Amino acid sequence: MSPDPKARIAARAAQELRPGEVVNLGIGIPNLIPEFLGPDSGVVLHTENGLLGVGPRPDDGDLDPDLIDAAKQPITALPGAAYFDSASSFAMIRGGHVDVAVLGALEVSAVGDIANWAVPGKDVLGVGGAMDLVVGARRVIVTMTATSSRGQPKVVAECTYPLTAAGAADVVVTELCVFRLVDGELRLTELLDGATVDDVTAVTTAPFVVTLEESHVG
Amino acid sequence: MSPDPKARIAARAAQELRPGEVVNLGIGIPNLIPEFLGPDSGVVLHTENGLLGVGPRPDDGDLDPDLIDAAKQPITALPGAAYFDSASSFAMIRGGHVDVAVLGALEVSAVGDIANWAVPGKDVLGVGGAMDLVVGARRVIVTMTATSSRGQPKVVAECTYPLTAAGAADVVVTELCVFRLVDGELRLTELLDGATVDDVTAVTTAPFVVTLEESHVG
Amino acid sequence: MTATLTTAAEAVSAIRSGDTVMVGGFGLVGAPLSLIDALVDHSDATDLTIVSNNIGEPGRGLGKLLRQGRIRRGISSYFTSNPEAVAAVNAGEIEATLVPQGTFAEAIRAGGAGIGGFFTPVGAGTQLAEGKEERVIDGVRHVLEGPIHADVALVYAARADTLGNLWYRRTARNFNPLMATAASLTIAEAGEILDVGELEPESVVTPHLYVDHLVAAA
Amino acid sequence: MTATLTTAAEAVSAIRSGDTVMVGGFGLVGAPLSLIDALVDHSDATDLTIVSNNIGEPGRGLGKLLRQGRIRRGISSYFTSNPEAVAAVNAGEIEATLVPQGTFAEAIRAGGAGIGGFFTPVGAGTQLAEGKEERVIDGVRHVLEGPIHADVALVYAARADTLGNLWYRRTARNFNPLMATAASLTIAEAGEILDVGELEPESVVTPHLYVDHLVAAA
Repeated sequence: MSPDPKARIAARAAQELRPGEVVNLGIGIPNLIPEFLGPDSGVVLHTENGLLGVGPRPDDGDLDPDLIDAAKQPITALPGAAYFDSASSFAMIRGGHVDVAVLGALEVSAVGDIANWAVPGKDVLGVGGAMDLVVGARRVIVTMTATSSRGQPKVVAECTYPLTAAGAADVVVTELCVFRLVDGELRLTELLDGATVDDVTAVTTAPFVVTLEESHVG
Repeated sequence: MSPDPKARIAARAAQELRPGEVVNLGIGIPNLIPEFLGPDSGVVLHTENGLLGVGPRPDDGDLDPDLIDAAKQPITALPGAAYFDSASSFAMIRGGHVDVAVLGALEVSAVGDIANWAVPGKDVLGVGGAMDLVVGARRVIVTMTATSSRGQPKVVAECTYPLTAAGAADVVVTELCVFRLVDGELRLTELLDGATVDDVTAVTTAPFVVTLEESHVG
Repeated sequence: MTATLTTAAEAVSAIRSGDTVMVGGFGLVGAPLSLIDALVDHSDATDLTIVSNNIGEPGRGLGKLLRQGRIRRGISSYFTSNPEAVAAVNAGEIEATLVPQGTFAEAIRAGGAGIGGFFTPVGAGTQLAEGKEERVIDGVRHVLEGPIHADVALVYAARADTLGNLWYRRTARNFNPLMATAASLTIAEAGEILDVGELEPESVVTPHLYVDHLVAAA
Repeated sequence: MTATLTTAAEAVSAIRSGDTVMVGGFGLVGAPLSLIDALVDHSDATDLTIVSNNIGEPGRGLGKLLRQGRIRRGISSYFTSNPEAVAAVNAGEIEATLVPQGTFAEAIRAGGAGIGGFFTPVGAGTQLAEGKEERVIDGVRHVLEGPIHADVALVYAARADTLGNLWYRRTARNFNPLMATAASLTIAEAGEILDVGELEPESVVTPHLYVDHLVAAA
């Protein structure tokens, strides 16, 4: 078990992805997911700046200035990749052709509202593709620590930060557990790494129901 | 002077096209225009089924089943041509990037309304790209005989046939004359092949003003 | 997802009676003739709504399906290229929805791109805009057009790779890349099926996430 | 029209104070850096509205123009990549219009394609939809977005031919092909300028009718 909660969240989120699925990974924790996908995962990565078929990070000697991901980091492209313009890329996202978006968030509410782009009172000058992704992707997985750096719960009854989209989250993975939004209901479906329901309740202000499916050894 | 009025109309219409212009040619008389464009005309032909840079008709031995124009006739492509899908092709047309559309019509009105796709009481089941072209092209040149096969005037006070678009024509070339729509006014600007103003008046029910610019020897 | 390789007969078995089926091609150029033949020979799905620029030609392409009486409705820009389709409409055997070709292409793109509707000046003030919402934007009359979706799209590409990436040749591209994006299930027929990595990533027109089943052209 | 070959300094002399200028690139990847430098060094046009996904980086790309105080307004999805742009907004020195990246791309495409406006679910119910017309379509809240046009577009392509056909490399494509369609005047900077016929017609992404001036990258 990794001592880094972010790596543990990424590892668990990676298990949500199925062979053949087209997946867009946001900045932060989602960007750690490729480390936990085996070479035969069959997962196909999409980056909204115009590439389907993102490969591993390049070696330093192999950097291509024309080949970056949406975090503006160097990447490679796998055989069978395709490049396209930004309108085509977002047509994929907005038209429901990207199977999964995995992204970080500031808050997720009991009904799946996501706030991940703006903090009131701070600069609200970057939204990027966040709104497009959470609205367009067929399945939205939020990866985030259970509490903020100041210890505030992030799975909340109602978002206090500006929304990215209403009712958009399908799965929330924290270092403690997995929540699923099913029929508008927030369900705790899995405890991670020895966490208890009480542990989750202590850092969650959203009401949720406990419907544990199985236990994973972390 | 060609004895065929349609060829004479095409020849005169060809003179309206300037080097570098992107031009879409409709079915019928417009399709005769390439014969009257010199090899150095600099006119670039667009066909809405997905090609910029239409070349001459191929020799019989040179037919390519994947290369046709919007009339579904075999064509060739010139060096520097580009292929694109139909939405991209109509984006060019509708976005005002095609300089000129030349097309036939059943009627043109005194204010430039064009009727060219449907005859009342007959099948109204094909419109193709006509409406897109007359609305989108920067300049619309109508080429048609002055009267119908039944001797009815085609430059009329008001269209009796279903409209393709309102106020869309810029130039009308018949075997008798050239009309231009300027500031919403229909102007007879040129007489062709020895025709007189009376000849034009006799087959035109639209009111027009006579502002002859110059005389062409046909 | 990535595409699965299958036969034409197996692929078209996904089409159910009452489905809306998009069929690529401009006339017969770029039409998925093997898939159409399989639909004609190996499926008894009927009561179909066909979205295609034309309804084939007499006894060719979709013209075969028409003769079988399996088309309930056509959405097209040009029924006229098949006189049997025109006759079937006039006899009340099939319902016809005529759409300007640019609007047809744009509406299919919108269907694939998650656009809820768009305003275009094309068709405003004409018979084809009757019953449609209008709005004046910047002084120009516009019509509101909705997206077009389908249950199944049948498309043709000259080349595919085994993932389902598609490349189109010359004017056989036309509506195919648009339709590939706009259906719940996309079946592609390819002239040549290449190994992964043999298509240049910049030259892929339809990335494989749009293609569900891939069939070799007969 | 076909493109004219010129120098960066000459090309950008077409930009006037008060103009809206689109600038391609995702961050600095695919940005037309020679044209931006020419605008910085050889033009005194000021009071500019810049349409670009980012406002460069500090002192790089559009960041140079920002430091000169020549930007009045930015329309972007992500100002945050240049902290100096954020500071300029917060100091009231430039006006910021923040748009979700997919809407940004789609609105530029719409500007080029003659679309008067489009409905998208992205942004509905969020702060970025405030003041925008909303409509529920098929049970989903949509926002009406207008097209984005510019006076001048500056784009970068790895390869051009002398007619002005453009080909983009890898993820340097991004917004460039969209912006090339959406301005009254398009200036393209190319890494390599090839003879006519050297680009494969199927691989041309921006056909030359969109390109007015062509400049070799410095």
